[in-house]
Amino acid sequence: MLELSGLSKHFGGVRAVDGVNLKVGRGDIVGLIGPNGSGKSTIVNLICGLFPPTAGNVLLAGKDITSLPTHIRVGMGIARTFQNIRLFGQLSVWQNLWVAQNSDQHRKDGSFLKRWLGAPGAARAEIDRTLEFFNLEKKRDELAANLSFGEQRRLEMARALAANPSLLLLDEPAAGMNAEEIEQLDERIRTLRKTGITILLIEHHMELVMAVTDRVAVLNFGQKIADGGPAEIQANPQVREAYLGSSNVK
Amino acid sequence: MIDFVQTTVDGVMVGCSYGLLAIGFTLIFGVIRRLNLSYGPSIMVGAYLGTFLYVQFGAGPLLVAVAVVAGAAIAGIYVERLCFAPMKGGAGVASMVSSFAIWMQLEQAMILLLPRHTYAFPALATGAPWEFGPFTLRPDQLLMLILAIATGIIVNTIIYRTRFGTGLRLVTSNQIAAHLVGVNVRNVMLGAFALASAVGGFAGFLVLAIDQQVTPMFGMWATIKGLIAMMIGGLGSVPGAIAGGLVLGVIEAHAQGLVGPQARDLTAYLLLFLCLVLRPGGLFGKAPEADGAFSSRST
Amino acid sequence: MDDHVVSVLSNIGVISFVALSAYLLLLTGEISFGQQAFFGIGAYAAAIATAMWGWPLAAGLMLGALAGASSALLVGLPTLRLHGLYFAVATLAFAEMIRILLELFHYQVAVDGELVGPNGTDGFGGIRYVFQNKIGAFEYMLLIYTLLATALAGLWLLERSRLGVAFRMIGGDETLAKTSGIAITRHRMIAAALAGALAGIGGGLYAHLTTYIEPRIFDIMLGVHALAYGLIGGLGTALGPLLGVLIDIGLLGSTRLFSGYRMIVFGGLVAVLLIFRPRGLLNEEMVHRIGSFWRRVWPTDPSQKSHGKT
Amino acid sequence: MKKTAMLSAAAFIGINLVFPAAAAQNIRAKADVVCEPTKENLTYDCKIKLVDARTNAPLTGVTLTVGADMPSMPGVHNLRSVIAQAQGDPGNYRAILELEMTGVWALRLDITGATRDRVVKVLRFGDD
Repeated sequence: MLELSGLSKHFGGVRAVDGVNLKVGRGDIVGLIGPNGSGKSTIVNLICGLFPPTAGNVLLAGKDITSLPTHIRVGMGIARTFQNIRLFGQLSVWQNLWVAQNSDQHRKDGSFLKRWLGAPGAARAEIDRTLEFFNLEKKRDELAANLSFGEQRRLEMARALAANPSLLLLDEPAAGMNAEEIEQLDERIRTLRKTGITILLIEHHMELVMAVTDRVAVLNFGQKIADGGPAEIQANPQVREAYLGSSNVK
Repeated sequence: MIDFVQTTVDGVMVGCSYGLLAIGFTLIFGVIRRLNLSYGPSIMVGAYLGTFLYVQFGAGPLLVAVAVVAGAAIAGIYVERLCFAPMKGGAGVASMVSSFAIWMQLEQAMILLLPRHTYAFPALATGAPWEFGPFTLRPDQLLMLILAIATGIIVNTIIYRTRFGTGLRLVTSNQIAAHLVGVNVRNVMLGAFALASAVGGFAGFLVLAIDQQVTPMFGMWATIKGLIAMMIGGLGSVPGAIAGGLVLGVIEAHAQGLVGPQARDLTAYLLLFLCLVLRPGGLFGKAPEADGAFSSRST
Repeated sequence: MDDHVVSVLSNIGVISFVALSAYLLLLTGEISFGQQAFFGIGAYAAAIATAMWGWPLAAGLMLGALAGASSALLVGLPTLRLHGLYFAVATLAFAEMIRILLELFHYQVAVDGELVGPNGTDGFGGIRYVFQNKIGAFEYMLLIYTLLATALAGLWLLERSRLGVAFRMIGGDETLAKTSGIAITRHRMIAAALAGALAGIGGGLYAHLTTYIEPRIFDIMLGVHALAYGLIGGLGTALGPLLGVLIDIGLLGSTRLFSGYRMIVFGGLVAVLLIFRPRGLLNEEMVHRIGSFWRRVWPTDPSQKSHGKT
Repeated sequence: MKKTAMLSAAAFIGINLVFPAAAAQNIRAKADVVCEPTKENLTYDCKIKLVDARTNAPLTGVTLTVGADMPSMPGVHNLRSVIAQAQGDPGNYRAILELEMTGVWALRLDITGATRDRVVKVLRFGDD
C-alpha cells in the first residue's frame, strides 16, 4: 500500500528524517513510535506532501507520488489528522466534513448545482454516517470552534475519514484524551480495520499502540532502529534504551 | 558620466532619509510582527506641530526639530496604546486596519489644526551650493547626510549597547523566550513604538527641511516610502532598512533623471513588486516563512 | 427622493462593490491593498466603451468586469506564492503602478467637437451615457442596487457552495485545506478573478455615476477603506462589508453633524470596535448565532435539515 | 453551466433593452467656472457660465446645483449640493461653496430642468 524508500528530510544541518525505509501492506495497522523529535511527524508531512523530501521516494499502491502536490495525494486516498487539533473553527461541523468529502458519491450524485450547493442524497447519507460513527450527529450545525476538546478530537478524525481514504495517517490521536476516550478510540480503530482501511498510527500511548497495531516501527534521531510485531518491539533492548530511556512511558 | 555620478550622489542623499524612515518601520515590525500604517501619519503629527510653532511663533529649526520628534513619538505611543497593545495575538489584520483608521483620524486632526494645503517649513541650512569641479552639493543636503548617519549610529548604539536594546532584540527574535527571561514585553513594545516614531520624526524633519514645505500628503508619503525601503531591505533588519533606503533613493533619482518624475514613482513600485515576487525576503531578510502573525486567518 | 439622499445612496452602492471585492479575498485569508486598481481599470474600460466607442451601458459594464477579472488574474499569477504582508504590499505596488500608468495614459477622440477620453492626470470627463439616455439619478441608483443585489445573491450562493466553504477553509488554515484535498492555487485564482470582476463592475458604475474619473481616485486610500469596511462590518457574511460602507459613508459622511470631524469620530470608532471584535460586527460567531435562532424559529423539514451556515 | 450562460445572456439583453445605446442626444452643456475666496475662511464665491456646447448659446431655463468631491477620496469628502442663483446675463450663475479643506476639488455641476446634464470641473482651491 505505502512504501517509503530511503526517505530523508534535512532542515539546514538537522537530519529530521534520515534514510527511512518502510512498507505498509494493504489493510495493515502499523504503529510509528519514537521519542519526541525523532522525526515521526516529519514523515507524516512527507507522506502527504506538505514539503518535498531531501532524498528518497514515497510510493502509494506502487505508484511514485513523491512529486505530487498534497491535494492530488488526498484525491488518491491519503488522509491525515494533526497532532495539535486543526479544524476549520469558523465553519460548522457539517461543513468541515462536506468539503473534505472525497468519495465517488459526491462526484456523481445529482446535478452540478446540487453538488455545489449541498450534498445530494447518498453523499449526505455518507456524511451522516460518519458523524454518527463519531457520535457528533447532534453537533452538526455547531461551529467547530465551539466544540469541547474531546468533540474536536473526534471531529478531526471524522474529517479525515470523510475523505474516504485508503490510507489514514493518525498523528497522536490520543493526545490529551482520558482513559474512557482512549478506549472509544481503540474501539473505533478496530471497527475501521474491518473496512479494510490501512492506518499508520503515530502515538505515544503505548497501550493503545500495542493493542491495535499489527506491526510497529521505531524511529530515533530520524532513523528507523526497529521494525516488527508489538511483542517483539517491546522486548527489543535497543528500543528500550532509545525510547524508554528518554521518555516516561506507561 | 558626470551626470551619472551627480545623480547617484543626489540619490544617496534622499536615500538616507528613506533609510531612516525604514529603520523606524522595521523596528516596529520586527518587535510586533504587525504593520503600523499610522507610522507616517504619526510623523506627520510631529511635522504639523513643528510647522505650527514655526508659522505661529516663528520658532527656529532646532526647536522645530525637537517638536517634530516629540510630536511623532507621542503620536506613536498613542497608536500603540490604541491599535496594538489591546489586540490579542493573531489579530494582525485588525491591528493594521485599526492603525489605518487612526491614520485617518490623525490626518483630519492635523488638517483642522492647519487647514491650508501647503505650509512653509524652516530650512535646515541656507547658503549657495558648493561646487566641486563639475559637481554641486547643497549644504543642507550635506548636513542632512551627516545627521542621518549620526542618527543611524545612535539607533544602533541604543539597540546594541543599552538594556532596552537588549530587551528589544530579545523580543524581536523570540517573544515568548523574552517573556520567560523576565523582559517586560509590553514596555519594550511601547518603547519600540516611541523610538521608531521618534527616528521617523527626525527623518521627516530632515526631508521637510530640504523641501521647506509641508502638505497633508506627507503622512502617506512617509508610510509608503518607509514601507518600500523596508520591504526592499528585508523585514526586521536595520542594515537592510538603510540599504533598502539607499537603493530606493539612487534608483529613483536615476529614473527621474532618465525619464521623468512619473517614472520615478513607477520605478520605485516596480522595484518593490519585482523584489517581492523574485526575492520576497528582501536583500537582507530571510525568505518569509508562513508568518501566522500577519494574515487574516482566524485560528 | 431628495437628490442628496439619492447621490449618497448611489455612492454607497458603488463603493460596496469594491468593499465586497476586498471581502472576497479576506475570506481566502489574503489581505489585498490593491482592489482599487481593478475598480479603476473597470471604470476606465467601461467609460471608454460607452463614451468613446458608443457601446451600450451593459456591454461597457461587462467589459469593465472582464478587464477587472483578467487583470486580477494577471497579477494573481506572480503573487500566488506570497502571503500575508508580502501579498498585501505586492498588491499595493501593483495598484500604484496601474495608477501611475493611468496618469500616463492619453487616448482621446472628438465627440461633439469636444475631446473625450483619458487624459493623464487631467482625468477623463464627459462620461455622459446616463445623461444622453435620459436616465434619471433615481433610475441609475436602482440600476446600481439591482446589480448589487445580484452580486449579493451570487455571494450568498457562493458562501453556501463547496467553492465558498473551500475559500473559508483556505482562509482558516491553508495547510489543513491542502490536506483536505483542496487545490489552493486554483481556488486562489478563482477568488482573485471574482474579486477583480466585482471591483470592475463597481468601477464601471462609478464612472457613469460621476461622469468624471481620474487616476488619483484609485489610490491606496480607496483600497484600504475597502479593506476596512469588511473588517468593521464583519467577515461572517457578505452583508458585513455593506454594513461597513453604510456606517462610514451613510452615517458619518453624509450627516452634517460630523462635518469636519468625521474622520476623527470614524477613526476612533473603528479602533475601539476592532479591540472588542477583531473580525467585525457581523463575525462568523454572530452570523452563526443568528442562523441558529432562525432555525429554531423557523425549523425546516428534518430530512432537508439545513446543512449550510446561515 | 449552460443554464448560467443562458441566464446571463438574458440578463444582458434585458439590461440593454432598459438602457439602450444612445441615439437621442440631449443638449450638451459646457461650463466656465471661476471661484474667488471670500472673507470667510474656506468659503468660495463661484461664478459659472453655462452654454450649449454646440451652439455656444447661453443655457437658460435650467436649475443648476453645485456639489464638490475630493478626487483623492471618492465618496468621502462630498459636499451637500447647493443651488446656484441665476445672476446677470442669461446663462450666468453664482454659488457659494463652503469647503472642508483647501486643495483640489472636482466641482459637480448638475443641470436639471429643460435639459439634464452633468459637467465636472476640477479646480484647485487655496492660495498655494
